[in-house]
Amino acid sequence: MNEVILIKAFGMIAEKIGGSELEWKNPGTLEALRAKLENEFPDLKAAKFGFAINKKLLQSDAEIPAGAEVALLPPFSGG
Amino acid sequence: MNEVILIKAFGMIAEKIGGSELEWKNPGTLEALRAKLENEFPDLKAAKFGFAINKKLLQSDAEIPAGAEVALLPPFSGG
Amino acid sequence: MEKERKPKNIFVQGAITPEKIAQSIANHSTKTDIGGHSIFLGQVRADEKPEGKVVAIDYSAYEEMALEKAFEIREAIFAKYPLTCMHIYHSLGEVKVGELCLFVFTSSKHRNAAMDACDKLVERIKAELPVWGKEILDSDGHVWKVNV
Amino acid sequence: MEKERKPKNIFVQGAITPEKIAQSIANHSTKTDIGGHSIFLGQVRADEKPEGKVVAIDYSAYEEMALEKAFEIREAIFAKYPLTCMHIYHSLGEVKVGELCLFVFTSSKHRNAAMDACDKLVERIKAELPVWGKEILDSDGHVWKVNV
Repeated sequence: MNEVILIKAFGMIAEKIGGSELEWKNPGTLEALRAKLENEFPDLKAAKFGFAINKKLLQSDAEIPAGAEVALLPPFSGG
Repeated sequence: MNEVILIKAFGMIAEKIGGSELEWKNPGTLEALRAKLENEFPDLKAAKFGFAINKKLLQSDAEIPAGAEVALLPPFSGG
Repeated sequence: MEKERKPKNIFVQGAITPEKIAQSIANHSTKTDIGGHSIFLGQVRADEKPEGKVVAIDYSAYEEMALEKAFEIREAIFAKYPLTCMHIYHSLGEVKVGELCLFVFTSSKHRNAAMDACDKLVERIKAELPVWGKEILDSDGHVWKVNV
Repeated sequence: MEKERKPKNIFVQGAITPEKIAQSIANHSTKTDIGGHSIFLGQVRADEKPEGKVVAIDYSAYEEMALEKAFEIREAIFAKYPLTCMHIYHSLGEVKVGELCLFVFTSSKHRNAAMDACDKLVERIKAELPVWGKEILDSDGHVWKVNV
């Protein structure tokens, strides 16, 4: 089982991270991932962003499946 | 005072009258004009139309001023 | 927006072309306070009537009254919605099926004003302008268009 | 209308041109059951920010997710309104002030379905598509666009 996840960052979040992709060991849940991200990139503490797992938006905490693609999504501003 | 009025007919009404302009002696009111038109052109009895005097739509009977331009307006169907 | 507005001619002879629409859109690129444009286009349908199939609509109008009324509608819509621009074009004469007979174009800083104003304009144009459509049929006859 | 619909690419590189819009309109002249088209265009505004004046927006997207979501929105709108056609185009990359970044186009037999569907589509596109606008300022800095 692939316990590595692909993290994709967009917009302002990619800017704060200084890149658009990370490969990390799966921290298990979205809340755990958020804590780990904020620890690694303190700028993210003040930033607003949500998650999508395998391209589906998630509004609350959820388990991250093995090998998942997890996206960090700041508020949308298309149009 | 010019007691002749210019009658302009449009759309289906012009078709029933067989022309788009008439010059008539002023019959005094819109109701009198309608009666005179229906007498002259019996096809108009079954037709739906309203009046404008000098380009202003009138929803009820009204006096026709001397020299007025009176339009016979079937239901609008622009667009 | 404070300049005086005068009645403009809204009528064009025959169909309204996609190129005219593109040109009208392009003309707004210098107005950099516009955030949204709303456009409505009326297209002639090949309706089936008991007497035959529609192949074209021949539009006529009481032009002077229509222009006065269009101006009145235009002023009322400008007073109600914060618009940057508003354009109305309606065909006269023959417009074939598949061709465009009405072009209504509103622009504003934010999208809602443009959209609401465009809807309202089309509604009022259809209800209040003295314009008539004669639907020409493939049977060589015609029927008078009725707006529902 | 019963044919299966698949996700389409809605993204175009750079600004959407008036010529593309004209071409898209012209493509509908053979669909003679259409009576009304509703179009919304988003245009980049030269907004004044505390940090400078906007000169362009640089759009990026989570493309795969955006296309899936656009397809879902498209299907929902087709299910709700009796439409003949629906087209969505959104820019990626740089779009200068005065240029167009969004083109939404709905067509139907009667005007109300086209207009209501167009409004609803624009609302959902802005709220639900993972797309971001970086507003480039004349001060060489940038701010991230916020949809209100």
